[in-house]
Amino acid sequence: MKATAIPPWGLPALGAALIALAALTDTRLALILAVWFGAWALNATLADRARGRGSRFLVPLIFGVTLLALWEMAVQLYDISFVILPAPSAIWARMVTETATLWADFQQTILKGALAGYIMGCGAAFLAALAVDRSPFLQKGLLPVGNFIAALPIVGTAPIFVMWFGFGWQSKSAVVVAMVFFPMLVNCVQGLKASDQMQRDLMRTYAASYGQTLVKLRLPTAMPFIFNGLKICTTLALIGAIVAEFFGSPTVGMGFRIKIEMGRLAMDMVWAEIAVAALAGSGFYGLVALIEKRLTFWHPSQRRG
Amino acid sequence: QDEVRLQLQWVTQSQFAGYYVALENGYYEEENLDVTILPGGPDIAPPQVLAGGGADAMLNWMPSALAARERGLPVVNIAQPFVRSGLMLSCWADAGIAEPADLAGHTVAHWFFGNEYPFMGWMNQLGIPVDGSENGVTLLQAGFNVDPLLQRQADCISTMTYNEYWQIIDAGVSPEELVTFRYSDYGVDTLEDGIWVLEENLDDPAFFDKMVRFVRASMRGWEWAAANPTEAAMIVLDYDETGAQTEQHQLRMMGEVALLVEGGNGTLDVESYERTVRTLLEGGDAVITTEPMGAWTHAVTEAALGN
Amino acid sequence: MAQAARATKMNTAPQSPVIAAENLDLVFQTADGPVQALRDVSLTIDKGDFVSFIGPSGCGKTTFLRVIAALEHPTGGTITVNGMSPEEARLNRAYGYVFQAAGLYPWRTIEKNIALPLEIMGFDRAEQEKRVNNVLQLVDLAGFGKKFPWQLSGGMQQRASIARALAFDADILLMDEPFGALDEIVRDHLNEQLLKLWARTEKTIGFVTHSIPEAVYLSTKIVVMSPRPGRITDVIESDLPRERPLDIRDTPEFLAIAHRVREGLRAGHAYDD
Amino acid sequence: MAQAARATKMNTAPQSPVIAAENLDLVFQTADGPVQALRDVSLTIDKGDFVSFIGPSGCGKTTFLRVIAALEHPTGGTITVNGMSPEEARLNRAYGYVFQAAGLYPWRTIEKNIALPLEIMGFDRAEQEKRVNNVLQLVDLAGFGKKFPWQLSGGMQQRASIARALAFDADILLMDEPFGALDEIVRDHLNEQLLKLWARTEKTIGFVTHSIPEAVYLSTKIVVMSPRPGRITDVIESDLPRERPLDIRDTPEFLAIAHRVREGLRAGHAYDD
Amino acid sequence: MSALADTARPRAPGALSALASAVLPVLTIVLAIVAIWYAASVMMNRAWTLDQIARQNLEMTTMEIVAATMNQERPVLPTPHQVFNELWSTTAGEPIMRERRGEMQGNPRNLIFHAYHTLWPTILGFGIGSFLGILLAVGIVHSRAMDMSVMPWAIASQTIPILAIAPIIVVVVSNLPALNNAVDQGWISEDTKLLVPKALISSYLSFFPVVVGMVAGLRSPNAMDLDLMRTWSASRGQTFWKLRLPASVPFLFTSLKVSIAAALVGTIVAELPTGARFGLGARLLTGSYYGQTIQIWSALFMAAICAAALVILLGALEKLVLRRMGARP
Ligand SMILES: Nc1ncnc2c1ncn2[C@@H]1O[C@H](COP(=O)(O)OP(=O)(O)OP(=O)(O)O)[C@@H](O)[C@H]1O
Ligand SMILES: Nc1ncnc2c1ncn2[C@@H]1O[C@H](COP(=O)(O)OP(=O)(O)OP(=O)(O)O)[C@@H](O)[C@H]1O
Ligand SMILES: Cc1ncc(C[n+]2csc(CCO)c2C)c(N)n1
Ligand SMILES: [Mg+2]
Ligand SMILES: [Mg+2]
Repeated sequence: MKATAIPPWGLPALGAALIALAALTDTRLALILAVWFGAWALNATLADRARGRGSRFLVPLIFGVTLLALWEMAVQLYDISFVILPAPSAIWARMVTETATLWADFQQTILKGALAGYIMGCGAAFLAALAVDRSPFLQKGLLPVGNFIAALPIVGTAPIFVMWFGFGWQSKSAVVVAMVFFPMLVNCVQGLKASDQMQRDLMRTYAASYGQTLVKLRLPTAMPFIFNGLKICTTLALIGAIVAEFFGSPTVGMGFRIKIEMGRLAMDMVWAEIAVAALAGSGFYGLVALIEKRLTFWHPSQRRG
Repeated sequence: QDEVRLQLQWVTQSQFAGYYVALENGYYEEENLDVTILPGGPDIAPPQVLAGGGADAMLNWMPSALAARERGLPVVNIAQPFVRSGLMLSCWADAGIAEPADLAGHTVAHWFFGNEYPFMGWMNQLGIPVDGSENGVTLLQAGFNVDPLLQRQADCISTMTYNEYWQIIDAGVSPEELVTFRYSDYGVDTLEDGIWVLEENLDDPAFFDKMVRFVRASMRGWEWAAANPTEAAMIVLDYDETGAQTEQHQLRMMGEVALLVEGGNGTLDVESYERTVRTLLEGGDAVITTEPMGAWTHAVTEAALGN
Repeated sequence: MAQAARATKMNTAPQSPVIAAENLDLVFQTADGPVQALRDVSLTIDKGDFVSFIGPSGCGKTTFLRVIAALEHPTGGTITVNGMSPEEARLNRAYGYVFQAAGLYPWRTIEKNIALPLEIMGFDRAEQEKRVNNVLQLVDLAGFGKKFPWQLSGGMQQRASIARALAFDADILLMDEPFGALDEIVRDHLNEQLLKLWARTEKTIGFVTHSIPEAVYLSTKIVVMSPRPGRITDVIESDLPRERPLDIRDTPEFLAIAHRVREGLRAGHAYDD
Repeated sequence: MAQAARATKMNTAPQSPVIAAENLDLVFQTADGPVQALRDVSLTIDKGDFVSFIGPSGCGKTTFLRVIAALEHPTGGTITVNGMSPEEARLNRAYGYVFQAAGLYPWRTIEKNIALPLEIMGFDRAEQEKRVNNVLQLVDLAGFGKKFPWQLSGGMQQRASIARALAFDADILLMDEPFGALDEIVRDHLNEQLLKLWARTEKTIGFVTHSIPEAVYLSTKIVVMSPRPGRITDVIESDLPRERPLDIRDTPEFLAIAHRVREGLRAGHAYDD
Repeated sequence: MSALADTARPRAPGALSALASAVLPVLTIVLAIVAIWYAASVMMNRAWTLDQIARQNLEMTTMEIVAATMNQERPVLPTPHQVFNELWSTTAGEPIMRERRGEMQGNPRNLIFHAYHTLWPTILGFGIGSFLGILLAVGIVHSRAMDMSVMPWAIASQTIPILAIAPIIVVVVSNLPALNNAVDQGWISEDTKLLVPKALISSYLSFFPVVVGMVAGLRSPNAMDLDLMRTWSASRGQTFWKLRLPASVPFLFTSLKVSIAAALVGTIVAELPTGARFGLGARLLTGSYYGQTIQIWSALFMAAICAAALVILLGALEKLVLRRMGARP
């Protein structure tokens, strides 16, 4: 597709003008801007030209590397205190030397706390959505009450769950369950309503049972919404599990590490954990998105590039 | 008026009564200071706020401040209102713990955030590992309250003489049911609430002068608070913006805190400082690895108390 | 025509009618006032009847078919299907329904779409496959079974949806303009196939069409409807033989009936020309 | 027929053709192999032509119309519209397109649906209203403007979509089975209206239909297509006068052309009967 | 929640029964929950009471024990009436304003004061967050480069435990020269300044659900709908305003509901490192620090009430909008 009204030279020109303007006041800013624009231009052309598998990975990679470069430059050029923001290079150094700790924390928080909670929470929300969808009584009764309960903020529930379920990963899972339940429920309920009239009528003409209609019609049409929920919940689950550890934990876990290292002002370690969280989160999200692509290939939102 | 922002290391409570009294009674104003007291909380690292330019001075426990210093944030102790440590370890008596050596094989809930070091150092001295092994201590990172003890999720929990200990008592536990170890009884106590600033700022005479006045007024506040604990507690209560504090608790806290500041005039006791450093250096998972240099100065207190 | 309907009913007293509607009314409530989609509609359809509904767009043909299928509930009057309420008949899987739009499920291949009712009704795998292949052949879509709906042309989709309704062999077939998107040749072909099927299986068929020749060619009874409010203006019993070669369409009997339908239809329109 | 097309082109040398396709190929890639939707299609359409496309379902009529409209890109051959590439013609808003399905936006009332292209092309409010009322009248939907699509019957929706394409008065009209869901009377009426419009405005019209009489009645040129692979098998120039009353359909000239179309069509089918 | 939406529309005869049909189910569920809740509190608080009895050698009947478990001062799980009483006494039972040094100001002992200070940043943050989210989604849908590069990083951004960096954000943002300047100039008040970091953190949590939902929504029009626009040679802008945006509205509302709840969580998280000053988060924190379970629960409930109210509001708006967009009733 052709670009919009902006001529092809418009953006570079604008960029150059901005950089020049910045150079007048602050050369460091100009330098940073220049790197940014350069990378963006490269990416834009790459994204438009190459449509192969390679660019699928290359483009986000370039973007990420640019981001990191800008970060490093900002920290170095502006001499930002490491207590506020450590440089990527410092974080990397930490990640390399502390792999064992990071791995143990990852296991505790992601593989136990987050994953278990994610599965239970999303599963429960899905079942609740079915119940809500099945019975108008529940629809009217449970949904508002569910809204209410699910709106209990994590920072308040986390200490309570620690009190109830102990210091181990179980209480983290409980927090994750509470956190993912509502988004998942809302999306599932919406999704179960998504089939259109004629599709439902067709099922009625077959005198299909509730279960049959559910499996053969409602679930497929609900898929895009369900995956919406599942995707949002991947990141929520991670945040939930990590943050819950702030409120009580054994001496292992990403949240625990972040908290104590923050107290020790070891911000490089804090960010190393954050980096692991980001990687894990993106991987988790990517996995769900991949499954979505497989299962909802027929949906308009997936069919086009 | 000169502006001073003081970062506390916890929420508004009688632990910080001296500063609130100085503010309420106009001692700061008399020193021509416009002081803002910033309450802290479990997720605020005062050194970070200092580094980020969010405050001019902070209150901090010495282990935490020394750790920050070793990591390259040059903070300096300019005054030490608290002369004694209020840190304790409280255990269920029926858990079979009569002396520190009995801790092996038990679960201890402790604050982290840099405050675990005195405990680590202590255990190290006693030769008890803290790795959760059979003969060691299983360490839990506690939240902010004494629930882990009350719920019997832990046999021991870290407490302050002026706060958490009383929360246990208030919950209906009688003192006889508890065994309490005071760190100072075992020579592993570290200095607590001191006033710290960034080293580079002290080179600025105007800032230096501001701090002199600030310390002087603050110490006046402490004196008044110790002498009038009831009124001081009420002042603190009045400044509590969360509206969650109770009178009874703050009153009692004020009484206990008065014991910790008693006999001090703000001047850092070098001997206590050295004991603190020794404890930390002996700590297993070391907070600091080398003897700190220039981590304190008497210049401010001398100037403040001299005239 | 209410009389005509009632008369038929009496004639066939021993054999009770498959569909019997009396004084049906249906009013849709819309934001800008009620719409009377059906008014005082009475009609009897006997077993083995092939009934065509014809009438201007918006006259209530679809609505009436939907009432029979218990997809819409009349606001007045009574209707029975196989002596039961439409709802019961639906639950007994008394009919197959072809919608005006194809309505294939985009996540299923053509094959799977056709197998859908079979799965629901619990046919076994082998039987499913046999029937799917059968009806695919019938609508001339053999070889397209593995495609997804969006990979088919409009007419092909429509034929797939016909195949879907034929696959499970219901006693009553309700078809809402099934051949609208098909060319004359395919249409002729499918018309013939449908007649053969009907003759062979004694199905009762309700069929909406816009084509007068098609209506006359297929039906034993032609119902002419008129809009605003939707009502039946004429019911024409066809006396053409049951065996109908394509060239019956050039006989005077055929043309006479067609003429009568056209007249009835024209009456329902309001064009000045 | 490639010759025929080329011949026409030469004859009208001074007036360049509106649409000129040469050796068009179009192959869809699907999971189970490529589908050749168009093979070697060549055709010239001159200004003011009324060209009907007829052929069995799946023969590529829709695909060809989509190629003209730059909605599909041929995998071989060349095509120009108004001397430009279809893409440029599209950007110049050279045509109105009626899809095989109504495709009304469910969140807009009928009125607003019809006004949509007018909004996009920047007509002012008064003009929009005038045109909307005009075309609503034309397709006999006056009074339904404030309804939402789902409140209309299938045929009414289709008429609304025709109205939408007529509203902005493009020089080229591409219509994909616009009258498929309409009954004969309405269809006749709209056929007449369309012819009048065409005569009055000198539009060039590409028209897909399945009705042989409709094709013959409307067209100056009838393109017969055949499937697998989709190709043109016959191009029939009609010598009927431009002025066409409805009863022209009973004249021998009309029937002769219709016969030729039917033969061409039948050749494209493979029924043994 | 439908109760509100339903009464908003005038209804002639069935209004009362409609109201009843909306309220009755909610009431039933609430009653069921309260019953379960009481049972659970007895279960969970029992140990402590029994422990007390054993240690103090008391004699108590079962009824007395049950009563005691339901009225502990530091229960593991406070009972509904305890929470309700606390809620009541800290809202209706306290003046909303108090006088301090001759000045009238909000009374920190009143929960409404805290709810107020939490709601504003939430709404502001939600506004910023959803606006940014929509903007980002628009960019992602329209630019391949953005789709491929921004999306993965937006995802990564959400896995950063906000509580970990919230203190830094609060410190940095509240010391932004521009912000301080604005205060000095009298453009914004000191209180407004405190609201900014909260709103920022709140928007950080709330933008993501909107991005995910809107990207799906903006991509939801099918091929024919888009082809229509192409035949009219509609510009990208026109296709956006007249097709993609309306088509995305159902998706938008679904994600807005999720996002506003997230925004509230964001504000509360942000209140922890602003130094426990005011707001429901600060209230939660101090409550939890002093082990006052009842107070925590009442603050939690207040937060949930706020969130539910916001979600209900959005739900009503959704109904209204979708109705105007011709949704079938
Ligand atoms: N759900 C509905 N809500 C409101 N009005 C409706 C609804 N469905 C149909 N109508 C109206 O009822 C009338 C009859 O519609 P119906 O679909 O039965 O017509 P039809 O005879 O099938 O027409 P066509 O040949 O165009 O399909 C029309 O005026 C239509 O506008
Ligand atoms: N998107 C697509 N992907 C794959 N194959 C397609 C696609 N669109 C059309 N086809 C195939 O191309 C061929 C021609 O389709 P087209 O829609 O042009 O037929 P048509 O002549 O319009 O038929 P009808 O009269 O049934 O509408 C068909 O075999 C169809 O299966
Ligand atoms: C997260 C965190 N945990 C503990 C302390 C240590 N501390 C300093 S003052 C105080 C209050 C005692 O009642 C406590 C516990 C801290 N600063 N931050
Ligand atoms: Mg219809
Ligand atoms: Mg087609």
